[in-house]
Amino acid sequence: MLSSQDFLFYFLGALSLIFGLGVVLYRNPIYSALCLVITMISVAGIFATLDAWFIAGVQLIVYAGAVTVLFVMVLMLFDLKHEMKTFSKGVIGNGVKLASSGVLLGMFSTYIWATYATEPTFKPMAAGATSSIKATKDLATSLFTSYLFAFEVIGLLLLVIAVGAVTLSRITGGTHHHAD
Amino acid sequence: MPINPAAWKVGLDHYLYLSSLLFVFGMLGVLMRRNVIVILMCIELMLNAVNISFIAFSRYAENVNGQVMVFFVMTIAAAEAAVGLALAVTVFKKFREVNIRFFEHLKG
Amino acid sequence: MSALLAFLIFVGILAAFGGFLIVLSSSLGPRPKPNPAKNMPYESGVAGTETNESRISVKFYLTAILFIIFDIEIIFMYPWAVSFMDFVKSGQGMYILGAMGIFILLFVVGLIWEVKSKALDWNN
Amino acid sequence: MGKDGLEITLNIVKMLVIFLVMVQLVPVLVWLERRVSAFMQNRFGPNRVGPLGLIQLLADAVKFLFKEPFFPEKGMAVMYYGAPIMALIPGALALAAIPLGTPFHLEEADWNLFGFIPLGHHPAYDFILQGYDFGVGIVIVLGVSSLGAYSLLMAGWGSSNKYSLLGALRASAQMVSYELALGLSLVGILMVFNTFSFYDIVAQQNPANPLTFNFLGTVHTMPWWIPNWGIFYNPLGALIFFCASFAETNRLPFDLPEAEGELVAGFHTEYGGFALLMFYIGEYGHMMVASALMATFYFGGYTIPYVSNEAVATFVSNTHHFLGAFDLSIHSNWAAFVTSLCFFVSMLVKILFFLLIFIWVRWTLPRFRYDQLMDLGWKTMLPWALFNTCLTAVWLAISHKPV
Repeated sequence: MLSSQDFLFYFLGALSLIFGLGVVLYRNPIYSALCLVITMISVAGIFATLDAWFIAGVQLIVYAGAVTVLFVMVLMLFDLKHEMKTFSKGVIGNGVKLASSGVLLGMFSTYIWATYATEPTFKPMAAGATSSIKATKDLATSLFTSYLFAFEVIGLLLLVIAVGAVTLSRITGGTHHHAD
Repeated sequence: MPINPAAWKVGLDHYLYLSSLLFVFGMLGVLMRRNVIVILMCIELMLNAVNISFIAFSRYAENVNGQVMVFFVMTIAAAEAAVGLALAVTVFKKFREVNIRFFEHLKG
Repeated sequence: MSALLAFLIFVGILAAFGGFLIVLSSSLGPRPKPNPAKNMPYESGVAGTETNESRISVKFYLTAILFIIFDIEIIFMYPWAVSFMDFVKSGQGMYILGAMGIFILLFVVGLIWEVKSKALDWNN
Repeated sequence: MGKDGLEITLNIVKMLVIFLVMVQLVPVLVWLERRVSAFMQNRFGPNRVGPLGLIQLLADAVKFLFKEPFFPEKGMAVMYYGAPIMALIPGALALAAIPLGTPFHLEEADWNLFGFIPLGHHPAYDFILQGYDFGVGIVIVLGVSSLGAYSLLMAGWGSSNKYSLLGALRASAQMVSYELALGLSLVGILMVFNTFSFYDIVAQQNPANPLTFNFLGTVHTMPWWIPNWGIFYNPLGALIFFCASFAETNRLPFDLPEAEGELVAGFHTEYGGFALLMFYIGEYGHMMVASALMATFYFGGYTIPYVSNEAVATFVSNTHHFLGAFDLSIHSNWAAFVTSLCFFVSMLVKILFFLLIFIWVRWTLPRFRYDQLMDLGWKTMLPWALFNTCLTAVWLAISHKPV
């Protein structure tokens, strides 16, 4: 029968797909931002079913708690009550887009079906709280030993973004920008 | 389709199907929508789909590299969203309209 | 796995209870015929026209952007904090301090630049 | 009952109990706040309705229920009604993740209610005094409490009123920027305790061993009367954490966005009736989470200050034998149950102590101006938290020689 782990996966997967579709289809961007919040939370739940507890917490903090708040705030600043032209025009263009994404999805699923359908399922992890702390410590040690260079570059990237975002928001337009 | 109970047991391929479906939804959103902010949200959706498959493989191969990679993907996604929205706000201030069509005025 | 199950059960209970309260409170209570004066948004003076020119300053979303950037730098400090003593005990104290020192240096440079560029000043 | 069946039913029962305790504790807190503030301004506070005014809150709740249901003209229904529900969820979820006592073990036995109603057989089960035990508790608690900003934004946007929108933006900008200081102040204490799980953190603050400081290799043990608490390892972090948690819950002196005088009650201007009460429940939920975290990290969690955990267990088992004479305790797990009850009481006392400080500060400090408030968050708290982290790191790296 459906064990509790399978039920969790199907429930959270269905939730993230439905609200993922909601992000794309809602005309009013505020509602698609709220659907994005629910998708992020259900994806954090999916990480939890995969025993990646620390990454689920980080996903909640970074995505659900910071990035999507920025989206909602910016949407509020724009005060867009509704959108008339939400989807791109042209039947042929949209048709080509839909067909190409269908082909892509077909390629994905045949590849997955071909290689992984007969594979054994996940080896059960040492359940309980202790394993998740050991997993977090493994993550930490490998982050600072094998991925140290990437870690420092990420710090640099964040510095560049901090400076860039502020100067970008101060530009009043025009090629020869004069101090506002 | 015959529902054999064995197929319902969640394995690596179920996570990959979910991830590819979510990825295609995000891609469709990027292709079809005209509002810049919704396009940025759909890019976040695609990055989340990639994260799911990263974690699924990391859990399947029992090593932690996938999780470290997800850590970095999250940073890149957040940085991209921050700069993308800063751009969208500057365009909105100038054209009072947030539509992908106005972004070609940015070219030099 | 039961922890996640308990978490979802609790979210369900909370949402159900919240919804029940909202429905209950909006069904009870007097229901006078709607008069336009009361439905106007609660503001002193003339109810302004729609916010055509979004006077809401750019400061809010700038704070949100800076929050994301510094939040990620703090999230990177959590695995460092948890594995710090293991590194120190295994003799790599200076190594881990150096690694994080560069990262914190970039954090501080970013913060100083933000403060100096008056991006966070709210009084103008 | 199968293991799964028992677990799910016990989970549901535990969740309901935690939720009802939280929702019932909020009126008591509101009553406490009105009485304490009255006492500080040497007046009486509610004492008409029921003994000492305790039923006052029930009367208020019923009155709020019967208020006229109001919906603003151009308001968005989903967000207007979703905001109070979203205000409830983060506080309760975070509170259920914090352990309030030691887990106790139920042996395999036949349950019978009051001794004669057979409830069926139950397998051995570890009952934990907390909603759910994620290994990395603190990260999930921070993640969930960062969802609190959405209820403000939805309330502000849903009621389509310029001032409530501005209030919502200001409240979420403040809440967001103090989350930084909150997260950074915890890094110091996590370094000292070297783990994320609440149980290990509280175990390391076990009063059995005295407070030991390790400075440049020489270990100094403090006198016995200083309890082995986290605040002595990281006092600056504790101070910043506590101040930031004030801002996180929009409490005075950081409650400018929803202050009456400033923006016409900020983001919940258009709300009346029970929705307004739900915002207060959310606020008190966040307050409880902040005081529970403060107690767990810096004040020894559910350990009783000068009594080591083992001493409590032995004391209870001695009296348990004595009680056994009166055949009160049939099962050995009564002893385990009573010990975890003692720990639960000690944790409750600590949480109540911090709630009292929340209430006490509210009626003493004046309100910050908005730019002072944001400057404090970005330009003083964040650098000080960073300094605290670096100081702890250097101190630990120097003093702990490789073993």
